[in-house]
Amino acid sequence: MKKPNDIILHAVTKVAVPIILAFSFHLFFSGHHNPGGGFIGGLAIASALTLLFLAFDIETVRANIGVDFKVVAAIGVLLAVLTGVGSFFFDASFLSHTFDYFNLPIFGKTELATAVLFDVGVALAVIGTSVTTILSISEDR
Amino acid sequence: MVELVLMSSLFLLILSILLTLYRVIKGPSMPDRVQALDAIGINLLAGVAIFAVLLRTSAFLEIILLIGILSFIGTVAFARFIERGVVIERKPVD
Amino acid sequence: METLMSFLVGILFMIGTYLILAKGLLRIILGTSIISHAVHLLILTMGGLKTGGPPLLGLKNTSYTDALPQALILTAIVINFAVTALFLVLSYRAYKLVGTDDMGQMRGNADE
Amino acid sequence: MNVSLSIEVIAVILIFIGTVFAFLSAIGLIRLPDVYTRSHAASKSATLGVLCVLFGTLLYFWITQGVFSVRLLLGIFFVFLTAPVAAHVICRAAYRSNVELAEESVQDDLKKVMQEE
Amino acid sequence: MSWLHTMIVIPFIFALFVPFLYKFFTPRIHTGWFVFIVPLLLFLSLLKYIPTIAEGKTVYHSVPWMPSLGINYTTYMDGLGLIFGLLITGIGTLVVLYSIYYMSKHRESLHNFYVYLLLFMGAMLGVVFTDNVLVLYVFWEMTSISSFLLIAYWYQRKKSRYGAQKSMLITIFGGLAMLAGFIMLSMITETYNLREMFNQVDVITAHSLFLPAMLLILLGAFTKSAQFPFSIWLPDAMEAPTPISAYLHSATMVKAGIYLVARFTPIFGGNAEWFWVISSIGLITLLYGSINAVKQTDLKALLAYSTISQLGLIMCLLGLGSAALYFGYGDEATVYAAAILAAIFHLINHSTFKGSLFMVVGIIDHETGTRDIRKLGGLMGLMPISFTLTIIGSFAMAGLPPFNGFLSKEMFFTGVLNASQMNIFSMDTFGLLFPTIAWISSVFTFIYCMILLFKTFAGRYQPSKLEKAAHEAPLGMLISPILLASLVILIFFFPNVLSHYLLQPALIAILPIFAESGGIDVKISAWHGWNTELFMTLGIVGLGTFMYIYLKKWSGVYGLFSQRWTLNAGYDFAIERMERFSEGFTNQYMTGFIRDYVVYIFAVLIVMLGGSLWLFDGIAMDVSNDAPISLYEGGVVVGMIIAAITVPLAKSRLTAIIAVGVLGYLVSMLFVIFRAPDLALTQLVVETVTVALFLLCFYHLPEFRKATVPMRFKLTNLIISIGVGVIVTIIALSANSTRLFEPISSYFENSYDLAGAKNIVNAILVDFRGIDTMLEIFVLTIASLGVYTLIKLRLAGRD
Amino acid sequence: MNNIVILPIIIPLIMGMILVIFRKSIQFQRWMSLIAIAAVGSTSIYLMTQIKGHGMQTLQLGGWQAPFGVSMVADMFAVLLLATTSFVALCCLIYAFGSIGRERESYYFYPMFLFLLTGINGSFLTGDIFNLFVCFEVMLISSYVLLSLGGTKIQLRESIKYVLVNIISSFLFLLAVAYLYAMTGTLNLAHLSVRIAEVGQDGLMTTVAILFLIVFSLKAALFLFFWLPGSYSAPPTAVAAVFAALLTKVGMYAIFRMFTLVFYHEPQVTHLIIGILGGLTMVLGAFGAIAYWDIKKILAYNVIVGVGLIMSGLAAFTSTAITGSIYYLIHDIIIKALIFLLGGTMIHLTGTSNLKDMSGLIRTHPYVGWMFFIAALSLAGIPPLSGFIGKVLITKGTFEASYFWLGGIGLLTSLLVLYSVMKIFMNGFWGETLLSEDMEKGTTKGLMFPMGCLLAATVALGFGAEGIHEYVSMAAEGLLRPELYIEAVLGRNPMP
Repeated sequence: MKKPNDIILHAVTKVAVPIILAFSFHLFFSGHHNPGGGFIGGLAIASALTLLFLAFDIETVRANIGVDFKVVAAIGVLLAVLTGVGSFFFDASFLSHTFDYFNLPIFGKTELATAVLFDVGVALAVIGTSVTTILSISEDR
Repeated sequence: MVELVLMSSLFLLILSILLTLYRVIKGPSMPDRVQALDAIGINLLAGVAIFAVLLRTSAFLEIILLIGILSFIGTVAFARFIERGVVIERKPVD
Repeated sequence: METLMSFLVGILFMIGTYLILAKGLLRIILGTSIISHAVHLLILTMGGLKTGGPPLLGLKNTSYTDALPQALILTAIVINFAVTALFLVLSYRAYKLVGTDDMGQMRGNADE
Repeated sequence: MNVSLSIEVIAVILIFIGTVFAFLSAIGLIRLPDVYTRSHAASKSATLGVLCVLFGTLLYFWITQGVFSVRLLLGIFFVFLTAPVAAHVICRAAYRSNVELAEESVQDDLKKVMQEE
Repeated sequence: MSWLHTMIVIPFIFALFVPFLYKFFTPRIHTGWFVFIVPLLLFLSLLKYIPTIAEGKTVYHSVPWMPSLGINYTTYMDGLGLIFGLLITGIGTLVVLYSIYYMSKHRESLHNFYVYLLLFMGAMLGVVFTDNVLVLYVFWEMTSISSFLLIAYWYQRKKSRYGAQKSMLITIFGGLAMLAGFIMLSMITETYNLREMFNQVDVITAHSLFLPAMLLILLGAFTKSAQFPFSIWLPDAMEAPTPISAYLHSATMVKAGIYLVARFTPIFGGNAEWFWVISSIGLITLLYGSINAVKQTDLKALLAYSTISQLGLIMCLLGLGSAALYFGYGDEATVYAAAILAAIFHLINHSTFKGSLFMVVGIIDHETGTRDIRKLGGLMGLMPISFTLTIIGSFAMAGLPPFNGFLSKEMFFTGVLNASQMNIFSMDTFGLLFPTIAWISSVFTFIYCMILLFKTFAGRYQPSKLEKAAHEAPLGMLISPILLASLVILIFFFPNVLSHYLLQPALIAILPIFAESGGIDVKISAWHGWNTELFMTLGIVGLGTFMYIYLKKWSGVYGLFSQRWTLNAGYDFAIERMERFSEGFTNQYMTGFIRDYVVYIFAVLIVMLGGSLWLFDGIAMDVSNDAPISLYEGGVVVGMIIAAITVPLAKSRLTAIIAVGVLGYLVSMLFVIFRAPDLALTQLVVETVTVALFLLCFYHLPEFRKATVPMRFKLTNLIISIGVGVIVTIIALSANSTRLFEPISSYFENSYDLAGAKNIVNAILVDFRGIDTMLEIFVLTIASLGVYTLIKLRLAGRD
Repeated sequence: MNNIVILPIIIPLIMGMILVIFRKSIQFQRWMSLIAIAAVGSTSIYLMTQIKGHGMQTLQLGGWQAPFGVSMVADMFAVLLLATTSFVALCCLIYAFGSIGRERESYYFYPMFLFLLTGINGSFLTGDIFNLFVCFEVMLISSYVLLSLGGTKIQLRESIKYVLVNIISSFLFLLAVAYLYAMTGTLNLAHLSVRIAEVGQDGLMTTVAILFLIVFSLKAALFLFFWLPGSYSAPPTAVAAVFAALLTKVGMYAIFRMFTLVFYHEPQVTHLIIGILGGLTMVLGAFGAIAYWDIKKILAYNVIVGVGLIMSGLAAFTSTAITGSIYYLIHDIIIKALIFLLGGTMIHLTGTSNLKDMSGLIRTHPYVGWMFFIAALSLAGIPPLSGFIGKVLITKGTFEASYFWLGGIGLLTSLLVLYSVMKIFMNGFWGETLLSEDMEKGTTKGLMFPMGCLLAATVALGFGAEGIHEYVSMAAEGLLRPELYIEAVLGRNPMP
């Protein structure tokens, strides 16, 4: 049996992945006030990547995304922890977060919170781990 | 009145999920089951939407899209597995 | 509803336990996954069901459901996911190396 | 009866119709003889049902709460985009894993092609 | 640190240097010469104390060790301690001197030998000079350990290891029992100091733990002193080099039990249990040892059994003498206290003659290469000095004049005769047993002494059976036994010097009621006139000689007792059975089959939780606060149950995994229904990824097989799983009905003001309980690294 | 507020993550992990002095007031264990340098080691029941990875069992937390204590307490130890030593914490159960220890015996007994690591773990032999080594509580323990020397130093028990007086 082609899937994937990614970012950023957050955002991004892996093969995707996802995960965790460590320098308890509202020129009243930094760490860790896991398994023969 | 209609449609949806579940159990072939799973996902999606209307809250709207995405990914993965035995392919080593 | 949920949790626990007691590795893993659902539902139930709107302040509800159990479950889900992933890979590696997925044959007294 | 209320009713009716479609497709899933025919029920009517429900929901939130949810719109688009593909991949998988056609089937065009390969 | 402390520590410190001395001076100088200084120095410095102690004074010093726990390194010296100290250092000096000639500096690993020896010496000094029971226990166990090491000195030999293990097990068992006894005593008196315990005798006697504490401490004493039935380790301990046998297993260590009994007499003495247990065990041991000694063919084994029997004798005397405490100060007490005096006296005498005998046997072994009396004989002319020494030793042991054994044997008879006339402790019924058994044992003692003497030195010389041509030992080797033998004679002629300086102070230490009178007025003399004791001795000589001559005729009697029923066989059997039983038993439940382990876990869960619910009335049922159930919710629940049941019934793995997927989706529906959007999102994603992982791994895992499980298994599984389900449900229902407090979560509803977040769950996750999330992603990362290593790293082999 | 309290958790975490990123240089990994563990050790010693001077140190994470946020509590008990843990971990790490092998080193051995410590330290320090669960999971998942690292047959086979048992126990843990939350509505340990003290410990609460006991028993190998012998004999020596020394201790720590701080109202039920389980554990463990001729198995069962003894101290629940348990706990951590390292060295040298196949090692390796001898004595609680004082105090405590049977079992099993380890010594080290030095499978190069350190510690702890007595008694006081802990966490006026 000849290897079947995946034209339909590829085409749809190319449309779907950006949607998923956009949605993931939405989930990630709305997390502070709406359902979502770093973890879900990260996983959604990871699922977008998974869809890519599903539709194409590992090598093709790898060629385009040249990141060691283990390191991504480690950096994510480090980021989250170091956000907490940051509070040492302000003489606050570990993992103390702060937030304030700024009037930025374009966005208007914007909330900036260190918790977002923490969430970025979470998201990175989640992306890194899920992709590492999936890739490791599927690379095994 | 509105509530009643919504409740009954919700129940109808759950009922159809249960019916679809029969297909999951019965099979007979794997694609049948996957198809049923996909259908359940779609039904669930509708169910969440109705529930959101019922509660008059927009808190669950993210879930709707997410179910859509995930059930698609899941279905593709299953289909891949059934078709080729592997979920994620590697380039054949020439 | 809490009562119904308690029974549901009990039944899920029962089925999960039954699966864990099986010989095949795969059934065991499936069993743990069912039990994990049961545990999460139990935490939710024990936090009290439906006493208010979703725990989102933006929605202007008068009361909110207990958010703490939800946070706990979230953590638990993730941890369980991590453990399941590891367990799955572990079991398939073990299957490949030992050559059986039958726990009854993985006793390991004979060949040492 | 003002406009918003009537649209609300329309929304609810849309939702109800959607669920009916979904229910019908569930019956179809049970009743139809093989995976290929069932895929019609699963993809076409279920998708239609879901779209109805989502559209109703969209309307409802738009009217009653003044929220025009992009997420929902995106959701509708996404389901619309992927449901057929999902059905397609399943059917292809089914065919390639040699799932038998129902006895009542009269034609199998692919068979020739596959055998040539 | 007083000098007394220092004395105890010196051997330990010196032991540290021995390996270096050995390394640098071997083979030029025998390491023993360095070691020799230590006991000599200690002995001389102990001599200095004699006048002080004889005046009735005591020495007491304390150095804090663990003061907060009341455990201090307290030293104390009275008459009793001094005697032991002199024995330990005195005989120690001689033994080291002897060992210099006995142990070859070319072939033996002397550093080990002398390190052990010094360890033992220090530990033994510690035992006798310490006042704190826990410190006493510390030193006590150290003597066991050093004895263990010394017995297994030739560790290549299987018999050495066997003997070492046996002695260790038995003595440490006793030590542990003794420790338990000490702990009980310390609980009663709230001190670990013996002095303070002596002040609270009334409290101790009245306490309910009196008897257990006493018996446990006695267990320690009996095991150490090889009393029946714990005596079995001593003959096997003869695998040690002979100097060690002479030192540890006849002169000092085995006397530690005697010391302990003597030491605790002020507390426990005067009670019927104490009296009976000690004197009867002593008597039995005396009889058992002497009878068994006669049948031995190995000279050292013979001496070992004789040691057992002599120790029994001393023990018996201590028991009899303890009656003195019952009467309190007075004439009657004085009568019985003579037994104690005899005990101490015999203790010293035994050390002298037994020490010299052991050394002579060592010489014989060393010069002829065997200790088997069947191969020996006719050495009289070849080894005249050894012969003389043996005569002195064995006659002393047999209780013949003019040797010190005669004096103490006579006193022993006096003791038992006095005891038989006692009218307390039901002695009026059993009293006559004592002199009778004592006499019978003495007959046997006489016989084995004669065997020792004549079978070795008289008879025919059989050079063909010996490894070496026999000749007299070098002078250095003979010095020690000669010194001891001369002591044997000296004591016979001047017993009262000894009595005044050593025995009386020791007596006071054992029986404090005589403290004021300065001891008892017993003049030890060889001639008491024609009394019962003398007739008993004459009878022994007569019957003993007769029986020795006709030994061949009646020794067949020993054959009647089957080897299978000896204590030794019992010990071997017990050890073997214990090991076999443990293995069988452990293998029974440690099957290596994970299902069994899970069954245990869940069974324990069911039993304990169910039992607790049932016994303590934990079940509660209250549905008044429940949320109402809607139809669709019911539908979801039904769907979940159906999906869950599908899993175990599924024939194919893919069906099962799809069912689990459905279950997961329905769970997220429930999350939606229960207003948990974040949860629903997470659950959905995680469920999908999990399913994807399952699929990924499926490629490698096998299809379900038709499980061939016996019905019994299935039934157990079913019962267990139903039990777990029921228990979980019941507790859930009860917990749901007993909501005792408002949850703390209302605080989190201010999350917008507190943490600037409108999503409470998210606020809890990243802020209120941020560490949970931090660690959670940490877990995730570890898991993915784990997956990576599992797949990439594959080592072959075992370790 | 004292941010030092969190350092023992995040130092190894951060360092481990850095090592994950910089994976290539093994020398770098070695040095960095050494530094990290040493830093944790010095932190804990600093904390010890702080606690001595100023009472328990607490940190409300994120600055949230006590029952709402997660509290980190460093009391003397926790910090003592922390310090001992760091010391033992350091020794095992150095041992690993010479024995673990290059492949494992380059596949995240050192990060995993540090992660394990993160979990362990977190479990010691946390003051929140759910956070305890999370810390447990950190510890467990790194132990899964460490256990299976290398992927040999026996490792994988035993890992599966180990993982499954621990998954079950994690579920039960969550179950118990859920029940507890339903009844009390809080998660903070101190707050739980206050609330339960307020309403008393009724039958249902006791049942939940027993559920917690089961959960922690699974981790502590208290009676539910079936998983232990297999899984501790699978991994490489350094890992097995760390497991033996630390993993069960965390479970025991949790039992101590829960049953002195929260569920202390019905000691005649819960503590008696602990006592019975402890007694059974000792007996079964001792049976196991004398049953086999396999070094690893003998040592693994000895771990079990130790658990039983320590738990009987808690069962007695008197001041003496608790003090004894703490002493013994510290001793047990050190000695289990040491004896496992020594046993591992024997296996390393001879290439077999079967005692019947080895003999006379003392001729070629006198130092290993004598170290083993001393360690064996210490393990059996022979004075004056470190196990002695703990054993005496535990025994005394059980006697005081009139649990004479328990104390008796403790003493008798220590005899069997001695028998079992002396069996190793007599068969492995004594007897005719079979292997000449060049026939051996491995060398002891680089392995002696860590073992020497541990040995010195056990000797020093025996002679210098007074030196730490102040700390130990302070720890015991902290355990026996829950109000101290509550005050430290919730402040002087605990909210309802």
